[in-house]
Amino acid sequence: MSIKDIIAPFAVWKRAFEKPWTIKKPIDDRPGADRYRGFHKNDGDTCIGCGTCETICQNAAIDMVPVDGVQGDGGDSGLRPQIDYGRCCWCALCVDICTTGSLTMSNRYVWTDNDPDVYRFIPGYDSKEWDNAETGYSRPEGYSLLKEERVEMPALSVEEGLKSFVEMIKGYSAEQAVKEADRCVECGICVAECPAHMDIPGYIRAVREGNIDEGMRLLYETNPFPASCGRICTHRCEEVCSIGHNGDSVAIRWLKRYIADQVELEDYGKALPRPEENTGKKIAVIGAGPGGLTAAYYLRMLGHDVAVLEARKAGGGMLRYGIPEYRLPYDQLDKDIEYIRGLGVEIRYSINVDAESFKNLEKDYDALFFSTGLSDPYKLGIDGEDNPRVFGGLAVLDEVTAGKDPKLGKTVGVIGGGNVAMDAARTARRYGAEVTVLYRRRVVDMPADIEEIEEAAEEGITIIPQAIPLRVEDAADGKVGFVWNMAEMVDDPDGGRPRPQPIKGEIHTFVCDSLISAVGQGTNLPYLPEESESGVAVKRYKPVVDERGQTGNPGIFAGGDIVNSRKDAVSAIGDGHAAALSIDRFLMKKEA
Amino acid sequence: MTQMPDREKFPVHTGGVENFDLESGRYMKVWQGPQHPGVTGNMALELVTSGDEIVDLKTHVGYLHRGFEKLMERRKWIQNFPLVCRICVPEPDFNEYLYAAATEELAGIEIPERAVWIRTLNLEMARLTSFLMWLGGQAGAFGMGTIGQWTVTMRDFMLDLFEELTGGRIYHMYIVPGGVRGDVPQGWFSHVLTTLKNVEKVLDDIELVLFNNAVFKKRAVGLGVITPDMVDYYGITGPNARASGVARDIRKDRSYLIYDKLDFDIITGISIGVDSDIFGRTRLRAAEMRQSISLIRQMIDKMPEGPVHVSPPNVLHWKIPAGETYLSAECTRGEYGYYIVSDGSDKPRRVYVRGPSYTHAVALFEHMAPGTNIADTAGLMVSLHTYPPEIER
Amino acid sequence: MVDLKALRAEMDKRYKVIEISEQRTDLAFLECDKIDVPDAVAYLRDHEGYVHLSFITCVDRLEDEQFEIVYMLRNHEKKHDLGVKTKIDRKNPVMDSMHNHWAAVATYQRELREMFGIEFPGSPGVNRPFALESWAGPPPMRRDFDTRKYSEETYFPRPGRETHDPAEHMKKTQYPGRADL
Amino acid sequence: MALATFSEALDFAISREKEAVAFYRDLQRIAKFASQKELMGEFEDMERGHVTLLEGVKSNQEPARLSTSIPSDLHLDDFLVSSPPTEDMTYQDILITAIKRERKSAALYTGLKADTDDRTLIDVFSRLIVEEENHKDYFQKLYDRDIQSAN
Repeated sequence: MSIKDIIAPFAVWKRAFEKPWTIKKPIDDRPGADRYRGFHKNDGDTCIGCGTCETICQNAAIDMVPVDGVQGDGGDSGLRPQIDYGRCCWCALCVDICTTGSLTMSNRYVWTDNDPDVYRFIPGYDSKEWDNAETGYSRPEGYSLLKEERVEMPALSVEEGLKSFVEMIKGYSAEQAVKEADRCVECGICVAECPAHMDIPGYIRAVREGNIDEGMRLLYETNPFPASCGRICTHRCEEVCSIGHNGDSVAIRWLKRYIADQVELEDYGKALPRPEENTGKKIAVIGAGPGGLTAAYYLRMLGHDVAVLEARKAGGGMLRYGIPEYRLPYDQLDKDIEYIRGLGVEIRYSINVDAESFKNLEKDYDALFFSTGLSDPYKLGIDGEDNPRVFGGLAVLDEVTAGKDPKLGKTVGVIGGGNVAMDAARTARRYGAEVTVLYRRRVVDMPADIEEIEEAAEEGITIIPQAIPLRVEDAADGKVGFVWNMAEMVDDPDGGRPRPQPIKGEIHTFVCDSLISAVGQGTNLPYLPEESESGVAVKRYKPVVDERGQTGNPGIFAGGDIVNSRKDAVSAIGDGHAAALSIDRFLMKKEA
Repeated sequence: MTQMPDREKFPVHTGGVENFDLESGRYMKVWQGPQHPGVTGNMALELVTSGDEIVDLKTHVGYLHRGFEKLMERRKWIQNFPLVCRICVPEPDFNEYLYAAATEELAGIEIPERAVWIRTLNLEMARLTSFLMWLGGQAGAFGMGTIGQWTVTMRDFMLDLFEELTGGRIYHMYIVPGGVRGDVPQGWFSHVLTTLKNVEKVLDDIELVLFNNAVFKKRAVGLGVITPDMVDYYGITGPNARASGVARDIRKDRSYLIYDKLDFDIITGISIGVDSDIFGRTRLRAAEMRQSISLIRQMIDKMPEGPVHVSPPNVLHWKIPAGETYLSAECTRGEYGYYIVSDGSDKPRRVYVRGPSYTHAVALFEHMAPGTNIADTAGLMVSLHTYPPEIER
Repeated sequence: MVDLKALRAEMDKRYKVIEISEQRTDLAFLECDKIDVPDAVAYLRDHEGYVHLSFITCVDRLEDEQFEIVYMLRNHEKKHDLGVKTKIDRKNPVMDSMHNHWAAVATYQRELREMFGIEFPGSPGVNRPFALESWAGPPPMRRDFDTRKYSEETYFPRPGRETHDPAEHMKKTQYPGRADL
Repeated sequence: MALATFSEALDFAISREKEAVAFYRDLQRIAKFASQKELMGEFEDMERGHVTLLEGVKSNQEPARLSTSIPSDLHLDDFLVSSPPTEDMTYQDILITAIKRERKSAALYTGLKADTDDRTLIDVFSRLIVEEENHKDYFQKLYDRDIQSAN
């Protein structure tokens, strides 16, 4: 013990003359740090209500609730997260996993109130003073709890692909499929967007868990064309996929294909349920496309006798005659159809139904479902169209399906921007032609699947957008000239698609060996009797049906391209399924 | 409105075993706590005294039992990340690091180098921050509350740094499986260096007034001696062991994280010439604070560039292969460890958290207290640096 | 560095070693017969340098009707951790007390009795509650103790909380016509 | 042809709309399928609506009831060619015919407008041109949506 030990402690007194460290809250403001995890903010316009925040919250502090003024459609559930600050621990896992990045945090941390119930609130909707706070925690760059990149799909190289009609896409391996399935957050946003309302999260889970039989069962619950849809579906589901907001959407279509590819047709029966006890009811289905056969499948599963009448020599409709083999090999389509047929569905080919036989079918069967598709191509409607070097897109594809060389020559022009146009263009390319697609609007406006457009471009197909067709004329050396007018795009005042307007003087001629017109298809519904006779009303060439496909005649149902606006396979499948259940309800007098 | 549990459901507690004849008039039973036996959390000491001398001590925990180990078995791997920091309030980062690192080890994930450096930096800052809090507590336990105010102030400045880096002051939730949550913000390193200077200045002042202090010396010198032969039997780790001259420091012994790239030596009672009493342990911890400051400066100097996170598989379905591991790290109190068992599912099978206070506050303290003066209990307990929340988890 | 083969050979001479496995170069697990554990641990401490006990804990192997008790030992010299494990019958969970080995063992055993219901006859103060004074329920760390169920039965939920599943909600609001089919 | 008065001008316009009503009615007689008849019936009703509108304008001497805003033209009529009506007419054929008819009417009123100096009549013809342009636009939009869906 020294004298220093007595004196030294008095050194603390010097602090009495220093400025205090303390802050006089609330007089002195003390904002949280820039990345402070304070009170939540949610950008309602970005939020899609996927509920992944709720899933990850280990405190169960988040509820998904409907909010006034949020309609919810096109990939938005209409729900928004409500956070209970009595449970929240501000760990921000909800912010980290938010699929759209709508959920963030402000740097505010003081909130006092007498009423404990106010601490349960809907960020972004229950107005708070920190709604517009500029700083606070948001998911840092380069940090992610989800895998944003899709597992690449093995495919033939462009050069190899162009050599033949061998399927381009090879399909995932088990390892790849599981890895891709792992990316799904099971929010279920996609289910509403899928026209068939497939249990997408369910079958993706089955892939992840390696349970292929369960996957098959879930696929067939809503879609008896998994091998086909797994290849050519327009996959609207992927457009709304929550993962797609900040990364690549989950490859839902490829995962569906993966499941179907794992099971041989002979083994389908082991995974799938058998038809129910026979009811003795008979149903006729007109058209063996995806809509008709889907209805047939579910009707058969419910124990009804089904006869399918098909005008062509084989089933599948557009899947067979409109989609080239390199996208959908016939054996895969046959696999889907064969399974349905094998359950006891009778398919009669080469039978043309007219108004007379339609009326007879109505009499002979307990119910009728027609889904005949759009088989008649629309014309270009311009001068010179009857030139022998002008072909219809569908006709070309049809010929190729029949195994014939369409003999298109060295240079081919394709008019149109839909899937038929792309398929025709790529088919022509496979016959060695130089192909140019001319489309009236911009590339972004093309109704074809984006993959089709991209793959067409990769295969060396030139796309000339904003080309308004004017006329077709003969050109030298037996060629044909397509005269078009360059367009500028003008916004539609009514909010429709931007309108192409011709630019004066910008008139060009495209000369080629063959011109393929693929601008759209329709039908006259030639077999449909007058409403007074059949009870089936028509409005602008579409049979009038309710949401479940029922026409004005309670025993007659319709679906597919002739009815819906999307005009794709999966919509027809959705229609067929709904109609089947609704027919069953009608026949069995089941209550809704 | 929160509803209270139905107390009728719980039986009345019917007591432990009494070894002392309280009727004799020679003994008195005193409860110290559960509120504030020191400054670090709720724990009760059941003392039997004779006069002002302690004849028996029983440590009672249970005031902070939150069942974290149980909760973790019922949550997905990622969902435990916000839980673990709460196991030890003053030093959350060790929990975050050990949970993340053990998870990564079982899952076979390699994290980027910069993330490893930032983690190490984070842990050393946590050590410094925690020592600051402890130092105030040690001084306070002997009546020198002013020092407590200084250290709490400095700790707050350290917390400002954590807030800037991690978005949180107490529960940082920053070291996440896969790396760290975000890169260091612009200008943060210079803020750290400024704060370190301030801390050093205060440390100078504290050393002046505490280590040259007749009162402190009178009370702390010779009190609570830990001899080297006690170390293994009582499971003593950290500064408590080092002050007795046992040179063990996991940072050196196992060189986890990037400690093998940093320049430092194990500080022991012998190396700095102090005895293994409260006074000596205090000096040793003050020296370790300066060591942490030096380590932080070294790391800021050499910090490599690069990414700070690799994303694990989708965390919502993340399954970790079956296996088990034990990882430990040198926290301010000694060996902090996580024993994690995975059964291959998306949730841990078992997470056991080893806090150094477990042995220090119960077996060791119960052994050391008898014979001391009741007025010294708090000081003795703080000198063992016990944090009750990590005992009962 | 520890030569696990040599260690195993030494142990095999004395005890029934079921398995020894290496997790890292500085961590291994050694499984023994229950009856051998106290002696094996004492041997490791006195002859193999595992002087430090990091912890004792238990893993509930409910499916196998076993408790797995883990004694984590540390060899400072060789910088090695060794987890000595043994399995005991979950229906009759009794383990020999090792309170004489290290001072803290009694505390660990007290906690294991409280949290898992494992008996350690002879361990001092083993029946005194550790963290759970007044607890009347089953040993809470057992896997068959359902914390959620317990809290739902014991406490009242905060009223006014209701959540919606996005897919189900969309079914009702976005395609009601087909939702009930 | 010179029309002297407001009433004469409207009478002429009404007669043209009536002629259109008759056109679509006659078309339904040759049509083969229910779907064709339905669409023609719809267009017939639409033309009948135009008759009613113009008659109202005439009896109330209220040209202001006619719109003056010209829609932005899709210019489909510039290159579409119509073919004579047949029993197999498709949706596309019927729409092209309708577009062409409205185009013709607008052209007719444009000529009449050029032939007169009467400001009232110029105003009436201008409004009738707009009216016909609107009808044409209506059909063009249908065409663009339903027929040209892939172009």
